[in-house]
Amino acid sequence: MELFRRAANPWNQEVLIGVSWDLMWAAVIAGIAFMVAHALLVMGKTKRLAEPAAEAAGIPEKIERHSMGARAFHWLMAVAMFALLVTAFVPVIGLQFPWVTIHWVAGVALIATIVYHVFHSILKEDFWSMWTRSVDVKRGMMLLKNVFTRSDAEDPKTGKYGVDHQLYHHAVMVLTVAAIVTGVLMMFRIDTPFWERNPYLLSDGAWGIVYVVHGLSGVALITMVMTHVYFAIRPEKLWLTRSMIFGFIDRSHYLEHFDPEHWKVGSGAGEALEAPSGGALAETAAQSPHESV
Amino acid sequence: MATIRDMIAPFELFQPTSIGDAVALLGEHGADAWVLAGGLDSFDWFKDRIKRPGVVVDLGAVEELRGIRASGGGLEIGAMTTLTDVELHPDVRARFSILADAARHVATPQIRNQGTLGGNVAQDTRCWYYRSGWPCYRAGGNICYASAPKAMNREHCIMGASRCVAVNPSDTAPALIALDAQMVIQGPEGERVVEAKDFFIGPGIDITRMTVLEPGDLLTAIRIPDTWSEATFYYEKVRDRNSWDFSLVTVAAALRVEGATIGDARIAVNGVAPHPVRLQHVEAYARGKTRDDDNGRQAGELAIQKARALRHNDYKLSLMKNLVRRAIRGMEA
Amino acid sequence: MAEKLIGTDIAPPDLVAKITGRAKFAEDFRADGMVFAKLLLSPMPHARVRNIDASRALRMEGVIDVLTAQDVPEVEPPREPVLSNEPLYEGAPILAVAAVDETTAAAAIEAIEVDLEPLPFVLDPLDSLRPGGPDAWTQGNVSGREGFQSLKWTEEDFARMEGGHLPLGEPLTEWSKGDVEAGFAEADVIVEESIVHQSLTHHPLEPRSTMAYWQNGKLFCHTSTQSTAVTRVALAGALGLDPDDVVLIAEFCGGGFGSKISGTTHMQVPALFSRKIGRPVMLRVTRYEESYIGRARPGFQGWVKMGLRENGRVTAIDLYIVQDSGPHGAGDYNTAGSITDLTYQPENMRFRGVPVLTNTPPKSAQRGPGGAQIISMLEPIFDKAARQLEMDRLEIRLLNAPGHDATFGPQDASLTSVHAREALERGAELFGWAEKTSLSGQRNGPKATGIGIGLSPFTAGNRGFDGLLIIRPDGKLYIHQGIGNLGTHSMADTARAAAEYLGYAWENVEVVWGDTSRNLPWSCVQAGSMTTHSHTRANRAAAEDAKRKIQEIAARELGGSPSEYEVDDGRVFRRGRPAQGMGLGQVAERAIALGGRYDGHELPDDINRVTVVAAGNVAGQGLMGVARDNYGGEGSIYSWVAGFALVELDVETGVVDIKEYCGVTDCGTVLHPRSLGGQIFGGSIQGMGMAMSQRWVFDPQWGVPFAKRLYTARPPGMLDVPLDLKWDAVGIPDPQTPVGAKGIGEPPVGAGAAAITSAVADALGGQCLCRTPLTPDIILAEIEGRRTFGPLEQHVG
Amino acid sequence: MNETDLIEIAQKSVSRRTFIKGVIAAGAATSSLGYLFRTSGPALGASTLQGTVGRLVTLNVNGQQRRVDVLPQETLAMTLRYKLGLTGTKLGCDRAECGACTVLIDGKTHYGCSILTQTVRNSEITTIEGLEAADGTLHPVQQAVVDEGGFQCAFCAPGFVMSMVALVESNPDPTREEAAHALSGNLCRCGDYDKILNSALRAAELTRRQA
Repeated sequence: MELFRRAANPWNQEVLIGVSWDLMWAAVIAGIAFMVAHALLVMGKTKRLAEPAAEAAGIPEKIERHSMGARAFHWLMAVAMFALLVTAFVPVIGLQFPWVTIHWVAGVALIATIVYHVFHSILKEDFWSMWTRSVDVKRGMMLLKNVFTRSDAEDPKTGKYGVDHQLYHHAVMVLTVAAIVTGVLMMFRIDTPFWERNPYLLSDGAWGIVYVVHGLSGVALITMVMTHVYFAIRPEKLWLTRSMIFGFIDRSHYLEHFDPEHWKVGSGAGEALEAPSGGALAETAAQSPHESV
Repeated sequence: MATIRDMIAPFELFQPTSIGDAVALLGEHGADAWVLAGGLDSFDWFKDRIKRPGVVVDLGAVEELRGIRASGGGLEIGAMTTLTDVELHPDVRARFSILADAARHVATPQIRNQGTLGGNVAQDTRCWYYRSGWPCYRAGGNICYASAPKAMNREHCIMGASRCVAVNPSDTAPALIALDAQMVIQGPEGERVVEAKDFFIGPGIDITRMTVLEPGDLLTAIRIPDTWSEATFYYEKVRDRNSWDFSLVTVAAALRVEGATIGDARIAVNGVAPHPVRLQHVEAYARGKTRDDDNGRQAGELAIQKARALRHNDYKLSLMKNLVRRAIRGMEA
Repeated sequence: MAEKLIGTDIAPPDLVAKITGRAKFAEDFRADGMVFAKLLLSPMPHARVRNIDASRALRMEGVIDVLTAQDVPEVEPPREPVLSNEPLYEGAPILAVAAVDETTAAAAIEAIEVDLEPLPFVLDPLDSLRPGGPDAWTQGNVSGREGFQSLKWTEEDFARMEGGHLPLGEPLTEWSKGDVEAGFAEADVIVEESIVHQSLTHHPLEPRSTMAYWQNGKLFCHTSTQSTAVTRVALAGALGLDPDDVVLIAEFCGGGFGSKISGTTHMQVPALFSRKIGRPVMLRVTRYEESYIGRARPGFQGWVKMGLRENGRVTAIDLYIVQDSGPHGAGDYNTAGSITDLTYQPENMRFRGVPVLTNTPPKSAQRGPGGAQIISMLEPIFDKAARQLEMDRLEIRLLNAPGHDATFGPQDASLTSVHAREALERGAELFGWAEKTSLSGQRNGPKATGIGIGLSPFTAGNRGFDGLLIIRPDGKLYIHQGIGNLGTHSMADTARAAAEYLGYAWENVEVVWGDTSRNLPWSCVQAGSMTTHSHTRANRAAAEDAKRKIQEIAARELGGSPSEYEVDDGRVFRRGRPAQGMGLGQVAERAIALGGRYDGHELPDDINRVTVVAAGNVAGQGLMGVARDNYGGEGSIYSWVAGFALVELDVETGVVDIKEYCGVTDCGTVLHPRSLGGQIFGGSIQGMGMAMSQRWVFDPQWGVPFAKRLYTARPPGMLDVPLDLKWDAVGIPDPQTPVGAKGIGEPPVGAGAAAITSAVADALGGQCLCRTPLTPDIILAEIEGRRTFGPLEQHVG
Repeated sequence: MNETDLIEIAQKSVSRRTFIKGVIAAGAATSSLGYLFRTSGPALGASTLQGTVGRLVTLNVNGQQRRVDVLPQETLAMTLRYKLGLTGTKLGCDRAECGACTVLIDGKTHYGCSILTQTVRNSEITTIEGLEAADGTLHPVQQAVVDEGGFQCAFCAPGFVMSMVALVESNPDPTREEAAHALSGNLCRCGDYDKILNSALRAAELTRRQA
């Protein structure tokens, strides 16, 4: 399988012009393989419900997991991402339509949502909940152990986002940023309202890298999106998916899956939410030793 | 690998004698097969060694693809009918003279004796960056050399561009659009009929093709309905040389004129976009107007509303404007 | 009295061969075991070859060998090497491959890996003159007597370019006469313009193909060349051979127009390759390759200032020309200076010029080199001055055209004869100038009519070459010609000078030409319109020598003194007593019997070595006439053409339709009227192509040219030129040459081009575009006032 | 030994390779045969799949049947010049632009450089060499050119002459303008168009007289 597409430039020098579209199929296959593997591993695994914990006291019936803003961002981003992937890859498989404009407009929309997300998550949300700490990693390992040993042991409780969520987020972040940066450069090779076309903005070699990076992040995002959707529709995760629609999870899920120490809600919640992120970190750090006992 | 632009690289040649065999062969060899009509566009590609099909399907021996016959009040012209035969055919001259006129404007007598109507509408663009074998968008690459800030693009497009700014070079295409012609296509899934104006596609839809013809498809005939039979026609091709030259801008118009008033109109322009453009908004404007210079000017301005010049082809705006103006007004002011 | 030959229409002797397919051009020859060479061209406008890997190609079946820069003679830069490891333009040949057939050779080229290091390149001379601008050669951008230098102008110089004015930085050459500033001070009207004349390819219809092989140490070369005797010497020189070891066969040449004067650089490829591999080698040059290595006319970016008195007399001309010299140089710009001085006879004149080396296909003389460009640029500017003075454009030309006492150029050269005014007057009459002036600028719907004049001189002769002829016992006259045969018919027409002088009927004359093994005398290059003048003289000299010998033999045989004998109709006889005479066949036999100088065993000591060898080979075969042209003469030899054109310009499309053209020449005595007409029209039509359509176009990013196809280079076809063509000749003999004939090849080009540029400006109401070619886009942009190119931008349109 | 004999050798020979050797050994008289293309593709004469072309064809050139080995991608001009020794047909551009290679195929003008020999197997091909009568009498068009002293370098002449033949046969009494249009597919770089048109009109006149 060819990894890259090459061509001879007008001076007959070989230049990279992009990734081989075989990689698109590789990405799809990888996605499917992951889903199948995971489905088999977790098949028939019955989960014991944890007894209502004593701490239940003072925990509201419904707990806000995703603010309106966060949800709006997520779904707008999702729309943009789907538009980008469809316009990018459907023509490759032979279904022709005028995709270029939709593609770059969706790209610009994606950038807008991400800019919003960055500020919103830093200023309004609990930024640090996405921060991967050693404890998150430990819990991640336990989770993996459970999955692979198909053990019935209770999955470890996590902060607002488990390490699996966090790593997924980081990976998508990296890929998306790569695709965006290269995509913006590529907009110099087409007609947009923003600037004059200039295909010679970069050297042939640099353009080659730009196209390859854009292509690689593009195909990788196919796999990421596939797995994301897969989890979103798995029965045991639907409550999470719902929370991305309605914003709330109910107390039982909270108590079952989350460690109140690390995702404070109810009485402590306000404080946790309003506390400057620095404070939040200090707090969690202070707790970690006791945690590891 | 060094480059040389001489000698045709070897290929396997098939000379089917029926449309069925031809379509079968195309199906069998898919993208590796090249359809050879008159060959005047193909041989450039072959001799420049830029396109190297493994299999060439020469339609020369398929008799059913030749000839002009009456059909439903209009005419059906076999795709392999030579441009000379189109130009000289009495019915074409008497009823659809704009098509004879267009055919006469193609290249040279030798080329018209061999070049076919099907080949003329299906020919590839003449963008010299693309024709130089450079890896541009149209060639499957990721760049348009012709739209660079200092590129040499006097012969490129002023509208309808999408990444690629090449233009369609066909002289007969605008005439066929003006005549509401229909293209009959034989494909793997059988026959389909496409309106001339939809037969030509822009790079937005598929940057590697000029028409809806996909690998495996065969353009078998072109039908001219009687709609515009003996209408008032206007055809003008502006070029640098009066023989063997492609159009800078070409206008083709079919008008129904009562007295001095335009009843209905079809106006198509080529050389301004990646595909021949039918100017429906200008047609709408022209309906019910008298054929005079004022309306001509208006129509011209309307025609170039959406046009945008590249570095070296600003003149095409004036040219398109003036040619549309003439189509409405007539040659004399 | 035998028929008059000079001034009559006689179809050239090779015409039937040409129209039956029997005429063999270089590419039509085959030799036993012949193989084919193909060229590998540089993909970059300037590069250095790091490495060549031909191993894969050499392993291919049918591939014989590779010829690289190491295998060809070294030349002194900036001269052009046959193959190069530092290609200086896109398309420069790097190596050649030989294979048993062309398909294999082409595949072999593709199998070769050439590792190239790109180097800085420049396409537009002005870019190279900018401070810090790129140089075409690593050694510099201009090459003068002191070798290379990197000539740069200052930012201040370039500041003028804002207003579309040519920067007038430091020139490489400069000359002046009188005081140009004083001249402008005296002027009542001053016109000043910056001009752009494009570069354009010669595109002779026959590409420069060559086939060569070696036998017993002799090189046999079938090539396409304008000249013969000179080409053989040039080829021998290039390969370091004794000319006697080179047999050059070039009976036919499919056009040259200055691009094949003494053969071509790349005719050496088959010669060298054949020596290397020991097999005959054919290099079939393709049109694509021809457009690269086939030479082009240098482009000009210039500026001119012209001052005139109210009476219309030109008081001063200040001319500055920046020339696009290509990678190997060209001399057009200098010629342009002298031609300007000659044509307008300014009281004061200054010329400055810079020939800038560029990474564009090589330039060379093209029919009317320098003159054609400058005349086609200056005539419409001259018209502008006439308009401002409200003078008739014919009148102002008649007033300024040179008279017999005229001098011109840096050396104040004089002329053997000049009848430019007569040409203008006769042309005006033939064209109907007086009546047509009323049509000037007239509108008919969108069509505007314009009329124009172009007056164009060019060199038309040379002196001191040799004539060689033999009268054999069969009584026939064999005239040996070392000149070429590129379609001007001069190969046959100049022979008439000898035939008529000896009173021969044309059917008894055999012209021997085109194959140096057939013993051809030393002759001029067939260029610069020299041939007609030079070889009517040389052949006449040989004929006079022959006549003397005939008379002497007659006197010996029949008594009396030689001066009493006349020669006519194949006989020599005593004046007044026609019966007392003998046939020239007999005379030839006597000459052989007598030997010595009569049959060529003794030769004059002032003839060229080439002629000595040729004559030596045919000595003893009959009565030989052999002599050097010692007629001498004072001053330069120039011919003139006055061109008149009527065009219709469509102001809505920018399309120009040339309706009428007429050209009248002053080229002395007319040798062959129909051929002369062909030369006037042919040259003028090339001028029309120059004015209307032909050009080079380059992509500035990659330095790659695009006008590589005929339809992109746009030479004029039959429908691009007027059906209504007229010509005439003043027909006044040049007093300094026995036959009175001057050449004609070059001057019509400038006349044809200028008549069009002048007529187009007239149709635009006197608006001078001052650039060529005048394609619809450029004209329309001008009409709409929206130019889409820089004022001095080269290589557009 | 002529081409036909060679083809016989070829047919006997097992592979095209030995054929080529045979050609080169055969020497000057025939060396033009192998020039253009060394082989690839189906074996001599063997016609493979439905519709594929065979290599050994018979061409009707200037009234003669000429058997010749033709590759699928071979153009008529190449076959004429390099295999049939008919070098009167010139290659000026090899891109269907200049007209120097103009030949008549079933009476119509075509650019010999831009038509596959394989596509004219069943047509009558006329080249410049085929115009003269057996006794050497010039074709009216050729005679007209001589009368008018047409052409300069004449590299374009064979092509122009063929176009003129087609012209006078289709239109025995053309106007100067009609003649110009009929000859507009041929390029003359010497710009001798005026004499060429005179020749064309003269040719029409001679043809009318003959008729």
